[in-house]
Amino acid sequence: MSTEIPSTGENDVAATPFGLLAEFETVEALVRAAERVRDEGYTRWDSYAPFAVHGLDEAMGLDRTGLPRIVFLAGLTGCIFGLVLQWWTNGVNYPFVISGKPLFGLPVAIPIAFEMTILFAAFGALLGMLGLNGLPRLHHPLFKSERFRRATTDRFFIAIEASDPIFDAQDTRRLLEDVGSVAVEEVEA
Amino acid sequence: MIRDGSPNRFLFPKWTNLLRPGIVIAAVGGLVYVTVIVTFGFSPKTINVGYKPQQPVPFSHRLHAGELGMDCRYCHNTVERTARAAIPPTQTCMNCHASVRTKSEKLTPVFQSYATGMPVEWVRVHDLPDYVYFNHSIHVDRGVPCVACHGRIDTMDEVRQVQPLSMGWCLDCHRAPEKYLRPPALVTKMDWQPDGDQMALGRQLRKTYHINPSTDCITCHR
Amino acid sequence: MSSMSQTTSGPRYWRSLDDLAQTPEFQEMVGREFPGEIWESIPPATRRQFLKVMGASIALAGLTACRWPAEEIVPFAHRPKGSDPGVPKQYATVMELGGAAQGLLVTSYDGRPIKVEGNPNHPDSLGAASAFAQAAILGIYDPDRSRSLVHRQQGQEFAKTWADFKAFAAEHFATYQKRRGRGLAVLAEPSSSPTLARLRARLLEAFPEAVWAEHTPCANTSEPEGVARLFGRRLRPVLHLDRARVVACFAADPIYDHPSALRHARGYAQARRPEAGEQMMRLYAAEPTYSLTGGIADERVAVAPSALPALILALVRELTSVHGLSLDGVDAATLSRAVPPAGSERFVRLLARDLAANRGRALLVAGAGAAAEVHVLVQALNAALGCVGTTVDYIADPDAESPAPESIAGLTRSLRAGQVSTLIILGGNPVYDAPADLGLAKLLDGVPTSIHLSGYKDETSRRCTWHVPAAHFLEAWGDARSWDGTLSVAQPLIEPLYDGRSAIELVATILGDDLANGYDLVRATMRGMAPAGAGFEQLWHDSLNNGVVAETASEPVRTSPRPAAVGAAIAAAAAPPAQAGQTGLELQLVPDRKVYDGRFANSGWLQELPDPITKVTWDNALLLSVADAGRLGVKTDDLVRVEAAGAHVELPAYVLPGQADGVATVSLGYGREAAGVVGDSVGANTYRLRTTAAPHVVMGARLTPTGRQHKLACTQDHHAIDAVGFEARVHRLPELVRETTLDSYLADPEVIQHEAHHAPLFSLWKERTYEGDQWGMAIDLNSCIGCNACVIACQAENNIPVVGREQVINGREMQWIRVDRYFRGEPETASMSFQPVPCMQCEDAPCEEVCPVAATQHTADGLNAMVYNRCVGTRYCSNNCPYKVRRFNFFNYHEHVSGVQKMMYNPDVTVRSRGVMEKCTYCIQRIEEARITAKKEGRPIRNGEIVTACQQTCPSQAIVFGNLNDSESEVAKLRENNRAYAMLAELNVRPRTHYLARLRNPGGPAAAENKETA
Amino acid sequence: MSEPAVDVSGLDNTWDDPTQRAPLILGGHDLASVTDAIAGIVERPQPPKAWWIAFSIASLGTITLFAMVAYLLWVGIGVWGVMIPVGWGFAIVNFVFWVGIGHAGTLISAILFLLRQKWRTSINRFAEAMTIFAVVCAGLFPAIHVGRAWFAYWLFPIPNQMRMWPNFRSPLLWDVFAVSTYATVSLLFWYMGMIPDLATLRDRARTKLRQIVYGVLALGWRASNRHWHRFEMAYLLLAALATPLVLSVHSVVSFDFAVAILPGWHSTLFPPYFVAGAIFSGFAMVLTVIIPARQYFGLKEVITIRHLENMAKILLATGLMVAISYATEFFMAWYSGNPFESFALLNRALGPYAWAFAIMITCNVIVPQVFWFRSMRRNLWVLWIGSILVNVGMWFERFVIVVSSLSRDFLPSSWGYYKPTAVDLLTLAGSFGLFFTLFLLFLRFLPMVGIAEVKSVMPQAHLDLGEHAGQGDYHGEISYQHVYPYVEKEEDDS
Repeated sequence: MSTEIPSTGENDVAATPFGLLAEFETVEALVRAAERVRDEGYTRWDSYAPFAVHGLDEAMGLDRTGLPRIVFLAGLTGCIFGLVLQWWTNGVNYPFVISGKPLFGLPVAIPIAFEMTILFAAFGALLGMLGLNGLPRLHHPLFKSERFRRATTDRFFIAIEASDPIFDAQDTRRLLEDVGSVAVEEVEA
Repeated sequence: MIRDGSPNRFLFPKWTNLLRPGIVIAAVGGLVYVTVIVTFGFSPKTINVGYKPQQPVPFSHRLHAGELGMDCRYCHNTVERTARAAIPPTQTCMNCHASVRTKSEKLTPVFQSYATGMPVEWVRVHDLPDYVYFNHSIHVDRGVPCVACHGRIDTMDEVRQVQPLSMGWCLDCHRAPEKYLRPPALVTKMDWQPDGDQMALGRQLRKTYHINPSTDCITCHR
Repeated sequence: MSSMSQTTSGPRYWRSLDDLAQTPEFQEMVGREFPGEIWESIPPATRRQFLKVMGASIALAGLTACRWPAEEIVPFAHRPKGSDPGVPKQYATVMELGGAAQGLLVTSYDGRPIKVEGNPNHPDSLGAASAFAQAAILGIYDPDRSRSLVHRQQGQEFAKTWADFKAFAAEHFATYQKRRGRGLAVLAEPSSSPTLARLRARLLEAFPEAVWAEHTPCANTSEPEGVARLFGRRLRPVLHLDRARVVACFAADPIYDHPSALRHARGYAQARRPEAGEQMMRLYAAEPTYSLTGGIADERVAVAPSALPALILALVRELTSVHGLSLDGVDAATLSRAVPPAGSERFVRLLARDLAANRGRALLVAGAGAAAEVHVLVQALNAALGCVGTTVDYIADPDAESPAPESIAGLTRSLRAGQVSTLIILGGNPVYDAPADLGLAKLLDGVPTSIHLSGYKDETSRRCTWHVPAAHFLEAWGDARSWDGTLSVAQPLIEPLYDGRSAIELVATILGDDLANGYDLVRATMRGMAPAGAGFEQLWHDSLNNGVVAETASEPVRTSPRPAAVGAAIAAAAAPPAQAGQTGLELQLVPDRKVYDGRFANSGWLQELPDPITKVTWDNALLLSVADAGRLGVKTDDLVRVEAAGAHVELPAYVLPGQADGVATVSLGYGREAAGVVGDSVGANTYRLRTTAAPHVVMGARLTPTGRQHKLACTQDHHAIDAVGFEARVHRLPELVRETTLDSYLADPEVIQHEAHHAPLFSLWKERTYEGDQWGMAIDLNSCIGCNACVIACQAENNIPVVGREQVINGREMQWIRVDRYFRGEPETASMSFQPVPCMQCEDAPCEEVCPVAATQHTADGLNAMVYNRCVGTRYCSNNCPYKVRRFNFFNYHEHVSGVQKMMYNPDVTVRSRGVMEKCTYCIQRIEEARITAKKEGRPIRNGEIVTACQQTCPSQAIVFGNLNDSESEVAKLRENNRAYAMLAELNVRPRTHYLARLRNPGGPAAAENKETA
Repeated sequence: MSEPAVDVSGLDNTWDDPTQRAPLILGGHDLASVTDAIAGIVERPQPPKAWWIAFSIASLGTITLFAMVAYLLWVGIGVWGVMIPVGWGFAIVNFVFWVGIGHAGTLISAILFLLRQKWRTSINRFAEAMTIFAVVCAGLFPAIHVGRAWFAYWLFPIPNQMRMWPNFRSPLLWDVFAVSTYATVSLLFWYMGMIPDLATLRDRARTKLRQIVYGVLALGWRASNRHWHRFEMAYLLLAALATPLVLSVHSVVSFDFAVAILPGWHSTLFPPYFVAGAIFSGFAMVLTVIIPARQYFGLKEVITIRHLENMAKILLATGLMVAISYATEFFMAWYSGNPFESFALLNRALGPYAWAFAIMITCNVIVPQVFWFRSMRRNLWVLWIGSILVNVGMWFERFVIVVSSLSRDFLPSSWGYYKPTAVDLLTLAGSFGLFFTLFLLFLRFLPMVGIAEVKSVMPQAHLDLGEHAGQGDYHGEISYQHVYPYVEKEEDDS
């Protein structure tokens, strides 16, 4: 988790632009460009594609996400909750004699404990994902770019944020241009 | 699609990014709110406690049970024998009022009833649902004081409900009667206080009288 | 006696409930949960059959959330001495049916009767009560009861008051005084009431030329006649089944259709206890159709009524010739020609053998259906076998000395002759139930003044110029004698709800008596009979308290049969039966086991009570033998047109195993037109087929299938069954309803335990041990006679609703305890088994584990509790109940409330709302009551202190309830009995209710192999 | 971008040439055109007439359903045919049926995902939607079938003044938890999968309203790869969670019967038997719905014959499983030697409900056999009719299990015959109305095919061979793509 790089733009200064946006036409171009940007050592940048491009993660050098840990913990909580709920309500708080059976039996408790595990874990997965991705976030500087609308259809982009420590208006633009982009534009914050 | 110059896209204003914290707060806050409303708003404590209907005769328990110090059982004389602590017949009132306050305006319904034989129509204050079968005699017999359920009647001018009379409330006592038990002889003593520790006394009484109240459903529901 | 004062102020006390039901809030709330209009959208038939009964509690029970409307407490102004509000009291009284009294104890709650039990002090009750008596509670609160006097002039009705009637009576009967009562006639129901007898005497004194006739449709007239012929005087046989070792019934049902039925049932059970160590009684029955007696008989043969004389003759012959019984007046020649009817040879042979072997311990009984000569021979044999004084006593008919009343036939003759100008009808419903050939209805129109005293504005009332409402027997003072002559005083439990008067009060009014109220009348009679001088008040008090007047049972009289009579009877019996119209069948008309002669037609409880034999509710069916049905090509439910005595009726057929060939049986009492909401047009009126000449059996009835159908509402459907189901039933029965023969039982007392074997049972968890009081029940199938008394007792005790014909057809009947009836053997000769099935209170109850809201769970004392107010109605528990003893409120069966009927409810039992499961809990309210009392008195619950409703009323004491952990309790002992078994034990649900296997006592090797069947 | 070596301009992608891999998307689509094809359906101003007709019929059904439910709550359970001994009738039958229908959705989206069955991408969105609507229909019945529906909330462990808790030993309670969990998780899964497509719709939207609505629904998704990275993981995890869940749900449903002691119910066979049946009926329902849908919305190139044929094969396979279950039931009944059990089964086949049993066998065992033949599998009419028949058969399977077992249990005296009432029938019909209403709304307003997912299996989604030869920084999927271009080895029909 520590290595997660929150992709935010909150701390942008109004004067400075958000960053530079480069458009690509093919997966290959995107991946190749990504590798370059990665190798240049940029940290506050991201690439965009209408679908999950295999290999792009490696190309960008992303670490494994901590989502599984969240989900596991959520699931564990659910399981314990399910068991305790059944044990306490039927076994401790108001015990009934039902069909002469013991007040609490593990086999009987399994189905509900299981369902609770799944339920909690599932919420963990969705909310965890949204949380780590900083979603929902309806406003974002990139949405100002008309070009960027095709990011969800058939075009591929790389955006390097101005807030990146080694960002330099000219160098970065040059870099983006010669990694095979079809267009590079500046996106204001 | 986009290529055929469609209008500029709608940009959500920046403040919409407060949506995320907003949702979280709303979710948590809403949960708390509902819980609070349900636990306190709908509980019998809120709904039923304090119910104080208007009675045909402004009979004052404070005066009779309190100042005059009449025993509950003088009027509610069936409480030790039967399930109900019967509302006394007009007769009982007249035992005294034949000679006391015979001119009182307030008592006209009583005098009329006595004369005509038509009953005085009191309004029930402590009204359990009809599927609850509560038996006064056994509780009184085991040393559950009147005050435990009816409160300090001897301080009320008009009787009002002071306990929720909810199932959970009944269970509290059925699970731990020692909190309320006292020597059966003293059940009607409204202001009685144990010399020592109530719990100690209660536990001791439980032992001597073998008081193990049942929490089976059929104890109260049939 | 406090009952009077209590009831006087009573009615005001319970107004509170009604008031509550009238308050707008209540109405509104009821509206919210059970909206009335919706019934418009339900098929009218369904709606019509819903019974409109419920207590205010129900709507409240449905709503826990909101604060219910203000409830008023309405205390007495003057509380009666010794009465605590909310504490039930019991009062002794009697119910008269068919001219004999049945002693009752009636529970009164705050001044309103809510439950009828038997009176242990009464010789003909012994603590039991018949279904009829139990249902009286529903009857008294019936909103259809007549509420006012009616005077009819030129077809117009005018409501009148008693004052009006008094005035009218005063001057009207004054005129008859002058004419010495010429033109005055009274038609009464036969009664054993001394007071009525006294008043009748006085009436005939005041009006010497008046006619006093009596009529009741279902009386056994042939027995008194036969007895009179034999002994030359009016005697009444009192039977002692308990002393008999051999009992033979000829078209008789002594344990059900007899004034002493309850006592007989008790005697039967006592004589059948193998534990008693004595020789077990053997019961023979020869009858045209199944009766309860036939159902429990060891040897039964189906014979047509017309064949009965031949059967008796054959028996007499066998006894005299083979067993050397000497019977004076026997004409050997005639006898030698006697041959037993086809199929009954074995029966006759065995019966004769047993009778001869048990002289002095035998008993023969014939029923109303049997001809007088049969009765003569039956009683003659009783005498010849030396049974008089042991198994049968003859007592003088209590009203033997008073002149015999005119018959209804005689009365109609004088009506036709126009000799009657004023006819007073004291109860009864002759227009409906008089023999059809008399045409009474028409004649009645010709009578200038006719006064009908009746609880309902019934068929007769509608044709009389005056209708006067009768008081229910629980509303009136009176007196009556039991079959053995014991006198009882009937005291009212409540003031007349609808301003009714009793018969004696009416007669007194007519006589212009100044003391025209029942209380004084009865006391006057008692005074007359009381031993002279002091102690009358004491006697009076004791009589009311005990329900019987001490030492009033009639003494047996010494008597001897007249040989001439025997000879005549044999001659008559030998005469070829009058086979009028050889073509048709013999149509047997019998009183119904539920509505009797029709007087109970408006009782929902009785209408919905499954007939013990056919399990049919809400209808009377045409019972046919398998062969006859085949011949006619009809199945059960097919409508058949029955033509007899120049009239015709359409009835649904019911193919009954064990029905005699050539005999069709229908019950009377249905097809009422003026019974009330419940009873109107239920079934078909078979009185139309009845004539004075042939009241019981109509020869040459013609049956023709109509091709149409009428679905019979059976609670146990045994007919539309396929091969698969049939086979399964055949295999299961021997294990479910276990029985064996006495011989094999004596040979191996453990034989019952070996009848079923299953894999060893073990639990996946440690079974809990049950300390303290642990309730259990044992039902002795050897004693059960299947009489249904328990069913009604339970219905009354537990506020069980009536659901109506449609719902029964849908399989939604509500009775908590049912009596399963199975047939075994070939359809022609099938034998019958009864098995009462209440909730088994399983220790590992399968219903409990499946309830998602824990609405049914186990109590500390081992009961399978059902918490109505917790139930959400998933019906899962019922699905998982192997005994299917749970009942569900598919609708709000207490929809429409009549203020009066709310009073009937047992306040100690919740009235269940719609959508709630309900079932037997061993009368938990009684257990709780006893528990609390015991605690207050600081003692354990006594053995036998708690009695369940079904157990209390069971005539043969087949049901035993008690504490299984108390080795002294009878139930604990019975559990150890080697006849005891648990039904479906292999399921390991550990039922708390066990059965004791039935022992059959056949006279010889079974004719046919005992193969189970339906 | 290189074209597949075979001509795919035609619509036949069902050849079985081992050297060639059949493409999953036909008609030579590129990323843009495929987006047009799918998103276009939602964007066109007017749906086809067929949609309107279907919708008006369906919503009529929905109205009937609600009318029936209102009537039921007003009057009482008695308006149904249920009685003693048959305490459960249509309500529970419908419940089990609808839950079963749901399963195919989860199966296609989750299990096939884990099995890397890429052909799922064209149909999984569709199937998931079906799951949710089916569960909605299913969830209705347990709620209304109780006698006092207004107290149905007592089935949930809510603290209350009575201090009462539900009885956790009751299978019915397990049901409550299982089904509600299932509904929730399916909804999450469905929605999450849809987020990128909602973003697509947002970005393509012309009207402000659409932009706002889809914008909000898309939660501001901007196709960032850092997001995709976690998204994929979350999707994988949800799939991994949904798989055991879907198996558990119908197992729990089967416990309602298996845990009871009733002959014909009390059987350890039920869980697998029910799950197989559920998948069977679920796939049948997918076919029933998808065949007309692809027809009318011009998606023949995305949902190809191959997809349909694969489903037909699954139908055949699960059909056989069900058949084996039936056989096993009878065998066990006989083998156990338990007279009650053997009677229950005998009664099922030959008793009063033999007719229902016959329908069940015909539709569930005999009908699927036609799918042994390829020509039949590819004949849309046969497929469609067949799938409908299977649905009928599966409904009757539940009817047979519930009703025939209840109608004749231990004591012959309490046997009875259950007949449904008009209300029963109308309620069943109405539930279909509700199902299709929701479904048609889905087709109208949401992308019925996962656009992003479809793209990911298109040639354009994959790196070209050679260009990165020697660069060792590809592993996993990528490097493996180098070896077999466009050939997903792990994709292997059924």
